[in-house]
Amino acid sequence: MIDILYFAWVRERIGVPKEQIETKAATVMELVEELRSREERYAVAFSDLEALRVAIDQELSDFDAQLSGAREIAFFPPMTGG
Amino acid sequence: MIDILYFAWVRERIGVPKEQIETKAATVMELVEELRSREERYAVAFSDLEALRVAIDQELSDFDAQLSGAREIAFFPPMTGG
Amino acid sequence: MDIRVQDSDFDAGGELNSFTARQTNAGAVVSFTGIVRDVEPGLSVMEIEHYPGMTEAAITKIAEEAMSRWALSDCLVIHRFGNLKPGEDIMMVATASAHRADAFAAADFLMDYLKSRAPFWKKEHTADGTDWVAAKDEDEAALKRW
Amino acid sequence: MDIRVQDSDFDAGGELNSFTARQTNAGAVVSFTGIVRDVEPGLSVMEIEHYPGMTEAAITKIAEEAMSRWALSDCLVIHRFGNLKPGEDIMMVATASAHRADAFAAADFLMDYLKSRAPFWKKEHTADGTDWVAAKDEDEAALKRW
Repeated sequence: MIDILYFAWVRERIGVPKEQIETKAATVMELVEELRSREERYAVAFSDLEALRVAIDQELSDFDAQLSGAREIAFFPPMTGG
Repeated sequence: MIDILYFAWVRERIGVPKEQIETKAATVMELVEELRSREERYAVAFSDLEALRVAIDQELSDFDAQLSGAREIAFFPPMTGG
Repeated sequence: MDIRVQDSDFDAGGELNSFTARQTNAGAVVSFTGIVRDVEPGLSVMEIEHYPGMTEAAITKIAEEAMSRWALSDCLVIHRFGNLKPGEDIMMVATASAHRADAFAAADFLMDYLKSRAPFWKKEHTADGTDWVAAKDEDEAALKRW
Repeated sequence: MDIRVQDSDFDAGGELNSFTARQTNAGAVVSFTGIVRDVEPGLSVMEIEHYPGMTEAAITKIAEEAMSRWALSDCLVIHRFGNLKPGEDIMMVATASAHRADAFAAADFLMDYLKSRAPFWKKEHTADGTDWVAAKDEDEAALKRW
């Protein structure tokens, strides 16, 4: 089981801030493909990966990264702090 | 009559913060030559012009500048504000 | 290093004074305060979402990087989340150093990284509806300076 | 624009807060505070001499230059003269702008110019005697950045 978190408009499009899923995905990209194929709202949220960022266990990462051992994956738009 | 002001170590070497003099000097450089020839303390204070700055009527200027109409000439080392 | 992520307001001047008072022989303190700006047709709320846990870790990492790149004696970061109104302080950073160049560069660096690498997202609420603030290309480009 | 040359102390945090409160829709406020540093073998007094009249004029000119080069809504300069002790605030600048880049650049510019173009001279009093602080080549060189 892995925790998937969504923030900002990604959270709004998917409709939940967090969910737990069972996955065999080896990389972030495989996880994204799996989510996209689930339901339209995921396909919409993940339609443009250029507009998305990913963190693995609370560290910024990228879509090619391995998931091995990760407990928490978060998807969100580019940050706008400060 | 023109007011001559001295600041920091220039003031200390010359021994007064301010004096009034009568001069026919046309430029700052001519004024400096005139002061140098007066007394040893002036010669010492003005021995290295690279280490000095000049202001004419409270505006930074340079040693080649004309004195025409100036009321106040100030000599001092490079500034160390901030 | 003092890092705070909070929904409550803070007193920038009071924080600046206590930060400065904590320093030993610093010659230069630089502070930056970010303030909610009004936008057309009138901002009712600036909502700031963040990623609890990652936010603190990301800011700590950015602050540690600043401490290692410049000769800082200390740095402070306060960043708010929640619903803010125009004119309210969103965040502040402060840096202390023996000399001004380090304090300035480090504060500037902190702001560039907090802007684009700390997990905060801003949403504007106006009479026209709500809008997530888009990240600016110039903010991403600013990171290349460092 | 608020420019003050004074021998009395000032409250940097209080000044920062009132400066920020005076702004209309500024998004970014940057402040710099310069503090007297102790030196070997122990500084008893940092004496700051200035050129009354020219000081105010020179700072005003530098501040006007900053206001015209960057999109500032306001700037503040306070600079003390007289006899100061280690740990006392010598001076501060603050800049306000819609965006952070202008506020940072203008504050940095103000500091570089106040350092080398405003008529102040510092003299250190220690147990070893007194010494006029020499201008640094790096401070003069810093002006070339602008």
